[in-house]
Amino acid sequence: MAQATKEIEASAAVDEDVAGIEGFTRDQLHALLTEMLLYRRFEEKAEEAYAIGKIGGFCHLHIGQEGLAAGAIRPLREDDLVITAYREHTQAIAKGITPRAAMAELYGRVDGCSGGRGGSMHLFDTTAGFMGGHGIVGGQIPLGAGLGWAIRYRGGDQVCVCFMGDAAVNQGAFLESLNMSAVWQLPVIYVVENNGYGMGTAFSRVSVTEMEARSGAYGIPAHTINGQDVLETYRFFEAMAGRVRGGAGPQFVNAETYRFRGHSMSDPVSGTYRSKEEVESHVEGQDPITILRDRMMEAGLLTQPELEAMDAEARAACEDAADFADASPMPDPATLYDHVYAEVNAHGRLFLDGRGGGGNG
Amino acid sequence: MAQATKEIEASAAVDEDVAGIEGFTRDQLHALLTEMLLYRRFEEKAEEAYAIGKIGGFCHLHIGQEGLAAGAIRPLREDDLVITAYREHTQAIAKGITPRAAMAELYGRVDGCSGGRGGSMHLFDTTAGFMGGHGIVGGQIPLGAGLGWAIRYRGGDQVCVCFMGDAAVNQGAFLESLNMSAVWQLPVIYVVENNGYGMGTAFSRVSVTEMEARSGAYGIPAHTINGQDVLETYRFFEAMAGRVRGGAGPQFVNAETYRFRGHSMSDPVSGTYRSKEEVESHVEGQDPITILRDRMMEAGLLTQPELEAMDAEARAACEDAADFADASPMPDPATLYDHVYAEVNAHGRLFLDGRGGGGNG
Amino acid sequence: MAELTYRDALNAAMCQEMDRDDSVFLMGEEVAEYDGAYKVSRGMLARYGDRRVVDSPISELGFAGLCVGAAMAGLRPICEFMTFNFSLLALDQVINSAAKMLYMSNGQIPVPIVFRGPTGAALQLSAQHSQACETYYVHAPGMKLVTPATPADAKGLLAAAIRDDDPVAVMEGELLYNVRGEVPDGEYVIPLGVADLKRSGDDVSIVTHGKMVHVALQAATMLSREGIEADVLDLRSIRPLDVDAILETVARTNRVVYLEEGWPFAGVGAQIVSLIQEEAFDDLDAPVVRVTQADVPMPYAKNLEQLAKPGAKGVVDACKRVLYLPAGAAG
Amino acid sequence: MAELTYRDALNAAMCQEMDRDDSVFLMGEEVAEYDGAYKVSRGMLARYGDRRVVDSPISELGFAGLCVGAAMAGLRPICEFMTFNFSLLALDQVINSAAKMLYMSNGQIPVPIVFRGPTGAALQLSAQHSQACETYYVHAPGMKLVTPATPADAKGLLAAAIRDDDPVAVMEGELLYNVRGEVPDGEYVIPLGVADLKRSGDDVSIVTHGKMVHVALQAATMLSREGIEADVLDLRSIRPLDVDAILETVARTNRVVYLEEGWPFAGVGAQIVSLIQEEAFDDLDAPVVRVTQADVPMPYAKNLEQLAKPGAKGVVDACKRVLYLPAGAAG
Ligand SMILES: Cc1ncc(C[n+]2csc(CCOP(=O)(O)OP(=O)(O)O)c2C)c(N)n1
Ligand SMILES: Cc1ncc(C[n+]2csc(CCOP(=O)(O)OP(=O)(O)O)c2C)c(N)n1
Ligand SMILES: [Mg+2]
Ligand SMILES: [Mg+2]
Repeated sequence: MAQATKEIEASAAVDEDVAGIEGFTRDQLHALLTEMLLYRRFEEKAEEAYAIGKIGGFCHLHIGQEGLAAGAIRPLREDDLVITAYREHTQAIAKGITPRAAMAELYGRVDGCSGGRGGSMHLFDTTAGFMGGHGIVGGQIPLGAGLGWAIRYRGGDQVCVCFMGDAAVNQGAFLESLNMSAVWQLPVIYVVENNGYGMGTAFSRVSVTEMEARSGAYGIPAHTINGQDVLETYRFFEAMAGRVRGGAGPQFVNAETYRFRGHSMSDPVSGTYRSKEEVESHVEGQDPITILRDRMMEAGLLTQPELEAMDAEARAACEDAADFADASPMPDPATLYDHVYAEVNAHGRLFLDGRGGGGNG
Repeated sequence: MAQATKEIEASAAVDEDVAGIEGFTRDQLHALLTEMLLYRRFEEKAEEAYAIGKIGGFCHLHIGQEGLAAGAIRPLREDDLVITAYREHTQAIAKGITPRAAMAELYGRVDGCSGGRGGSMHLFDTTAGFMGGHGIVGGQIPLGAGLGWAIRYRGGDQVCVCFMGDAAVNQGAFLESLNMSAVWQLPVIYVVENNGYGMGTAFSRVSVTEMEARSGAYGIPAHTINGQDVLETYRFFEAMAGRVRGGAGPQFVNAETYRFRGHSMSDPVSGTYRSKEEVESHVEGQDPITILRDRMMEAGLLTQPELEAMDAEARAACEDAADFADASPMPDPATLYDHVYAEVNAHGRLFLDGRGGGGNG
Repeated sequence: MAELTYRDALNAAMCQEMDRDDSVFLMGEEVAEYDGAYKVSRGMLARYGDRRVVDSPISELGFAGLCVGAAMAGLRPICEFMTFNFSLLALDQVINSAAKMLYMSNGQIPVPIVFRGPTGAALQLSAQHSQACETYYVHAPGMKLVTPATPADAKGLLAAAIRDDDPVAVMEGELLYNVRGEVPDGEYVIPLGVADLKRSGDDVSIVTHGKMVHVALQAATMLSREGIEADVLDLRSIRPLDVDAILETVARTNRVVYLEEGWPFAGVGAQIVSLIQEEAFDDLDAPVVRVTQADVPMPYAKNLEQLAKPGAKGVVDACKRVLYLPAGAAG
Repeated sequence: MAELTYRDALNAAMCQEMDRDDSVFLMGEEVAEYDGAYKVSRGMLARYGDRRVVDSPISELGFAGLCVGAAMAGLRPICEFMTFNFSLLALDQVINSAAKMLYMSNGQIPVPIVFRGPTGAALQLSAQHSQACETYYVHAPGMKLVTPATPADAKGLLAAAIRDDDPVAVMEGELLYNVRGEVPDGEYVIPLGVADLKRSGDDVSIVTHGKMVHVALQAATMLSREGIEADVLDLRSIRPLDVDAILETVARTNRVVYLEEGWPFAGVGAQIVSLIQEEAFDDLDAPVVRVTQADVPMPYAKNLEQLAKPGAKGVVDACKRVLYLPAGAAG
């Protein structure tokens, strides 16, 4: 999956006059739609699996926000780095974690991308450049700056894309990280997935300014994009990654989007803090998948049977992922103490509960 | 001392045509000069006492920055609140702590305003509305917001002035506190004493933006003033305190100033991070006391003998403070465990070192 | 007496105190419009309005510090952390401002604040959302800490914490919120520093706190079936600490197991063991054994998580160990 | 062997490791242009340039987290806290990112970072600048902690910490920086987890770490004048912990005092006592006694501060107590 970027570039550009698709080839459009359908079906499958107890803990779905996973991550190189919060299943897949490895992680199984130790909030795959999956709101922001630091330190030309929710910009870590990134000109693109709410709290209740105002304090350019338009998003990130690779310094992206489900599995879709009408109007008018599909159909680049085939494939891939996850074993209890420490300790005791081993102590 | 504001208002305004003194009465000008001289002599006395081991620990002098203590605090009401960092001796005096109580605290004696428990960095006097004296850079910023919160909660019309150094704006606490203050419209004036350096680090090395840019992210108005001009500062704070009292919401003040001494007693005045020339040019051209003195003399409102008398009085007050401090006893060793907890504990043991008492445990 | 959930008991305590004292207010993430992430503050916004029940931004250091500042000015904030995991971000304000302020100011500035919320693990929340945070709060003099295990204790201890003039951490448990129990009607306050013997038996003492009280009771029942009768001493308050109650049970059974949810290294249990061996050395017929979380970050996988958490079986085994009985054998 | 200050020994360790590994860099407040607030990094900016020796803004949470991120990407940051007091602001990144990352990622992401700086009290720095922070760092599995007491240990342990693939806190002492001692020339690394018997004597064991080693040695000398010979066991590494060395001294003397700079409640000493009583119960002829800071925030006043700090006299008394000798009487 991490190779798709290259494939997309290989075919020729289409020039239809449907607004918004300029510059994309048919193959690219198909690839992006395919991706987003995969993300959607993955999340739906996760939702289903959660309902029957196959997945536990907190589980935050990205449904409605897939345009950002596809549009911001697919234009990246395989060796670029992505770090994010806990609503990250589709971002992980976008960066190259297979649906199987992601689903198995949600199931808490050994074949999960974090061996079942991390769960929904902590997907990791260093070979794919996916650096997690972090559960403390804002916790990934300094880490993202550090990934950018390491790139710059080694003289590399990768970029780091650091996602966060709109509520995370009220964490002090945001100030500290953006400021250091500006001072040291780190190659980091900070992206707010601005879905308007941190759990039940509308951004407007915890900020008197607009999101765009938040990065100027540190001299970091702010850009607002429509995250529901995967093509605008893709185009933006393709160009921006290039600019940052070229030394443009850190950037701040306010990506407007909307969450179609509750905050997590226990939060109803609507009711307390947002109305049914508000949600429905977004689901109807702002679905990134529908928007792209309609444009492609309008431009004659997608037929109903093609769409159905695509969707069937996405569903099949997610069924497969779930079957794979279900068949994957639970972690071996004997491994409970593995990976607490990287080094086999030659001296002294590392574990003090009288149960674990560790060294010769 | 906390009564001086009222006295100043009592006499009639002078109208000389020396630039900068418009609107101040002769008595006001004399009072401000007297104050600043007191601060300066206090700090010099502290410096002397430190050198002979009467004062220990860290000791951060405000020499060169007195215009801000006088100009920002003297226009306040007695029931207004001030909170600040560790470079606070003169601010404490400005708010109404006597030089005796301040000096005794520096000496670590029972008659100190914190009973000798706090020391130079932790002067407190709640009756004067001086809420400390805090040692963690940025730590006082959320506390200041909380003082403002309490004022608003009770429907009072006091204001809280929260001082911080320029380096403190890079603490996450700054973002979090200013944002909440804006959202809840708290009556807090945040003042950066912008002396250009956090220890040995020039602000320009840890920020790509100017100080004024830092509060806009939260929708808080920024104001830059010349902290070396005590009259401009006084006028500004008098007006601003009135506006905030009237509901103008939180404000951010970038007060430009300069530190004439090293960061603390162990830091040389110049050398590593700033040149001798830079320091000298400020001492010569930017001394808030000299600036006011010259204007008053030029306007014929101050004679040399008057100045000398004033200064002699300031010196005498500080000598007296030092004598008082020296004569004040060390805290009674039997009080070591006092004031760890407010309540006499009826049940259980509070202290676990097998030494302290506490309750019937 | 009414049967209430632990959640509603906490709610009742807050309402009881807010009714009698206007200086008490509640601030935290989602406490108002959402009725609390775990619905502990259900109905309170409607009842007290947004002056006293306040949704904060996700700014733990900031709003904890703001609450400390408000307490310095004489208010009595209840600062809710959605969970104590997130309060590591606020620890500087808890320790350096709340706990030390009274001392630094020579008694001028009490900080009558309550920090409350769930501590420890729920179900499969993984490493960053499952930490028991007692040690961070109890280490510093100036702080108090209570850990109610039952609905009645939740009401009485939270009320006492709110009335207390010192900073008090009240550590609850997500898995406790639905626990039901009899709760005294009307004004109800349990003084801090009084442990509660939740069960008595003379063979062995299980000393514990918080959520683990229920595990201890389960273990005691299992032991009882084998003819071993255990004391279950619920400390309820970790600081102040009811040393007399601890020494009493030790003197009676001479064998002690400390059970806690958190990690062992410098945990609460380490302190209790140290205290027991120093003050009741001659009463001990066996070393005190601790049962704790496995010394690993909490894993997500269901089986590993279960293995990492202290359970009744482990407590039973520990009790047998201090009784010098073979694990698994009858008493 | 050369005689170096503790400060220069730390400097030597950093240079030794930066010379052999380009992925090592130093970041912190004032570490570069100012040569370090306590001059530990003197000359390093000139030697390595501003790519590798980096002044940070006063943003503890941010730069600690940035260093953790850099470590996730394979660099080996040395993150200097001007003092560990300020690191409470960064604790979330230390615990939730550094300590838990390897486990959450199933071994994919080691975090080879060193957090270093002074811990504990210097002279009259008052409550917010005098805290010993060991407990906060050692409680969480995933962290390691060393506390060098001498220049040689400073060099060897810091070098080992930098080479270690796990997050290691290296806690120094402002009052140690000027201590002089012999330090091996050339490459010198002391493995983590090996305690050091700094003095031997069979009557009583003083177990301790960090700055307090010097107080313990002083106490041992005082005891020796009274005919009591003490072991002084310097743990050096708190996690991993050299349990064998502890059990060895306990088995030999049967009487133990734990001395530490920090507060007692859930301190390092509590853990050590708990361990000793569990694993060497029958070797103890008396309860282990702890000598710690008084359980109060550090007062500023000279006399109160002295009273609050653990001192040699208190250690001597504690040793006599475990020997059942009257305080003050000869052995
Ligand atoms: C420091 C911290 N505080 C609180 C929480 C609980 N929490 C989890 S998600 C969340 C809301 C975050 O909203 P946002 O950043 O907008 O991201 P979204 O969920 O909308 O993707 C909160 C409060 C947490 N995980 N970490
Ligand atoms: C959180 C924290 N980090 C570091 C320090 C050490 N320190 C004390 S003062 C200071 C510089 C602060 O500079 P600034 O805020 O500009 O105030 P100024 O000293 O110039 O008045 C530093 C780094 C501290 N006290 N607290
Ligand atoms: Mg959001
Ligand atoms: Mg400054």
